[in-house]
Amino acid sequence: MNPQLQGIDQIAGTYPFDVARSVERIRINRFFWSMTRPEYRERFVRDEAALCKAEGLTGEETALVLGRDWLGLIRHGVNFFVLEKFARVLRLSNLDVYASMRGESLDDFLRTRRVPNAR
Amino acid sequence: MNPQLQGIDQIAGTYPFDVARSVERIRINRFFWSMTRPEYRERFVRDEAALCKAEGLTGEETALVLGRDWLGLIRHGVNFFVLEKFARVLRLSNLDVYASMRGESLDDFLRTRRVPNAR
Amino acid sequence: MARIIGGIGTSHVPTIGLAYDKGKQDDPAWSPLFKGYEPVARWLAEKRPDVLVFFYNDHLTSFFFDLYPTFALGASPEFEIADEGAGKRSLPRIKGHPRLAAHLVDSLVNDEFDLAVFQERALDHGVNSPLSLLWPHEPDWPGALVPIEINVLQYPLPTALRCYKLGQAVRRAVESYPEDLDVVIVGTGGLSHQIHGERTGFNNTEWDMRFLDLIERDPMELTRMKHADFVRLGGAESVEVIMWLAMRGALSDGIRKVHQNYYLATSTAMTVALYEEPAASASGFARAAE
Amino acid sequence: MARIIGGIGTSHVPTIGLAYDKGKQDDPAWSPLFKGYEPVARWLAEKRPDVLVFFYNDHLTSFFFDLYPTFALGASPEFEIADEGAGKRSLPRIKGHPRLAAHLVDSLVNDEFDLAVFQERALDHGVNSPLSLLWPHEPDWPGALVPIEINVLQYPLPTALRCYKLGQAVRRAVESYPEDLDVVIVGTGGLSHQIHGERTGFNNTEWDMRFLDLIERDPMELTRMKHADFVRLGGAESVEVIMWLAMRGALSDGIRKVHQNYYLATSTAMTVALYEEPAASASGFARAAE
Ligand SMILES: [Fe+3]
Ligand SMILES: [Fe+3]
Repeated sequence: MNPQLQGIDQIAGTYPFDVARSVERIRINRFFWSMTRPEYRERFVRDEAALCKAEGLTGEETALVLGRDWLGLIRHGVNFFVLEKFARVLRLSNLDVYASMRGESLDDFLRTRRVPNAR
Repeated sequence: MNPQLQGIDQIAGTYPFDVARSVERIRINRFFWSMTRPEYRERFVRDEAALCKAEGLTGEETALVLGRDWLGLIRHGVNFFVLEKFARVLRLSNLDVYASMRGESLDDFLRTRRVPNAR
Repeated sequence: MARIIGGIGTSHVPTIGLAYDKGKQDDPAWSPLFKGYEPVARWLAEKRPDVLVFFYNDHLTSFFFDLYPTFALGASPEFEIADEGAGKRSLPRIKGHPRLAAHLVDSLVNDEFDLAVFQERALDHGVNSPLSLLWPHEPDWPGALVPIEINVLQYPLPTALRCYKLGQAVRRAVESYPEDLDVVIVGTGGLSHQIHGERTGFNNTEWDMRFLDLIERDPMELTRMKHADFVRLGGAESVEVIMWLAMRGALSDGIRKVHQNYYLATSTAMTVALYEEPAASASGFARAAE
Repeated sequence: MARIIGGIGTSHVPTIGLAYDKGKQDDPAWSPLFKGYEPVARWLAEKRPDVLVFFYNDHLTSFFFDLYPTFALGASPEFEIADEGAGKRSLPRIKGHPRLAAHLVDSLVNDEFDLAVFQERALDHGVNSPLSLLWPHEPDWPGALVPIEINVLQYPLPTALRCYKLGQAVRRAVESYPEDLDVVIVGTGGLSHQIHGERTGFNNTEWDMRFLDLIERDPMELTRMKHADFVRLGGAESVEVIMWLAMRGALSDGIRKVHQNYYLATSTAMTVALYEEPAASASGFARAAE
């Protein structure tokens, strides 16, 4: 075990992304990463389910994508920083994604912030 | 200067490939490297000069490619191991390329070897 | 001979670049952020460094897990601005410094740092977000940048101590470069934030203040912390502050903090701090005498 | 606990794989090469290691200068055979060992080796050429392989000493792996050859013999050599023998050389050498008792 991560499992609501996870979930991470390319984004927008299928995502993964289940995707082993690309394609802000992962509406989330109108 | 390379300029007929060369010559090295992909090889075989042009090779570089000037390519800053791909595309063996870099015919080169018929 | 005249620690959240592009400089919700960068931008305009050595991380934009380096140094003469899913920001390409980069790689690899070398990979918000507030860029940037990418996303990350040692090795490398160059070291990331999982939104200003104190006064104390400590104290993504340790390792004991700004608006504690080397005054002198 | 039962040093010239694929095993010009591998293949068949840790270099096949690592470890469950310009050799995919790989990376990065991690990149002749002579592979390979790629193409290369230290760190990492695994370390490359420039065709058997003596008896002497020394003594491309030093660093002082073959036919001195650890006898015993 990585000695630098000792005790990290006691930090609730946190999912460290390591090499083992990366190997296990490289396919779906590459799927989101590819959204850095305009052609790929267009393919996604044109037919979401078809692209998921073409890229070999499982049924469970496709449901997480189509359902915009941000927290579910994180728990499944997707790295936040490829999800950030997905949010851009959907024209959502990071704040939208944060609120969703907390199980809150954007407004409720912003009310917990120091400067709610910095968006 | 890299201390590990001290004295290397006194070894004649040797062209160390370093980061500076790599940066200066990345384009033509990528051109040959891309021959690991069948589609790219086909494009090359179909029209050599057109591919050189599309890839932005200079006139001097294109002449080196079309002229199969192996030694000239090395001196220009191409790494041997991408040239090896080029040799495969041309259906030449490495021994053909070695002979050419020494300025010899294949037979003359093989006569200098311990087991000339190991080919 | 090249020399280091100062260091900058800065957040690199995409929000900074986004707010900049939307022209929110005078929006009351944003002006405390922009105002905080002005003294640093003025210092840079005055000192006119030739090169910024920029410790940053790519956010799975130009690098992917098919080949993920611990440390990677960019050696190209210029770098594109990355498309992170919504097109590119309209900034000029960023000039690299291939000669200095090649020298740094020679020196660092011989010093037993197992660097990867990258070329022609676009720089994402890890660089371009803070850079747009630090340097003017119309029609072009005033100097060159050598990017050093650090893995802060896929565990195992380099330890805080290893990052600090990398910075020390960068100092040795810069100081052995034969040409006259004034160099500023930039460390990016943080401060406290977590942006994944149910713990998203975590911040810790008390810890941030302690970090800002330690990075200046006692970085060795920070090098003894584990990644899990950074995660617990500052939130999961704040572990990227190990890149500030690389910056700090490249600075001397004689630095003086000449500016600091801290602004926590929504999710990330956005900070910029400027540390000046004693050499910088001499630098000002040399420039004045030109 | 995992343990290292031996080490293999071997050339990796594409010619070996090519002659194999053409069925030249009995051709008089080639049989001295193939015969030389048989004792090593028999030893592997007898000892049945679970994993080969393979120090090799990619030859600008699956890696390019857009991101060129000093050290890169492959963590995928399997690896394709590479297309190097003439299609793929018809060999089965090579199985990786993701659990051991992840442990090695954890251990090595914490030990201050700044590894890159790669996934899903095909293995070229640097691995598949010697592997096809070492292990049977119909219908499949008998075990797994963890590839560790080393930069021997774009200077600055890691020093000979750094490679040796990497090997030592790999030994520590293997020995701290909790599962029972028998591991063999393979170092590839060399021996003397130069295959670029007017000096192409250079060989030096006297030096090769001295190298084979030193790698077994006094590797520290080799760690003191500069890359330019290897180039002068063995030809430009023979500098890749620094990968044998990584292998040697992972072995103990108690090794015994049980086989060696040297065959110089046209351009590269093709060699294979087998070093057995004291642990290997115990291994044979354990297997026999199964
Ligand atoms: Fe970041
Ligand atoms: Fe090789």
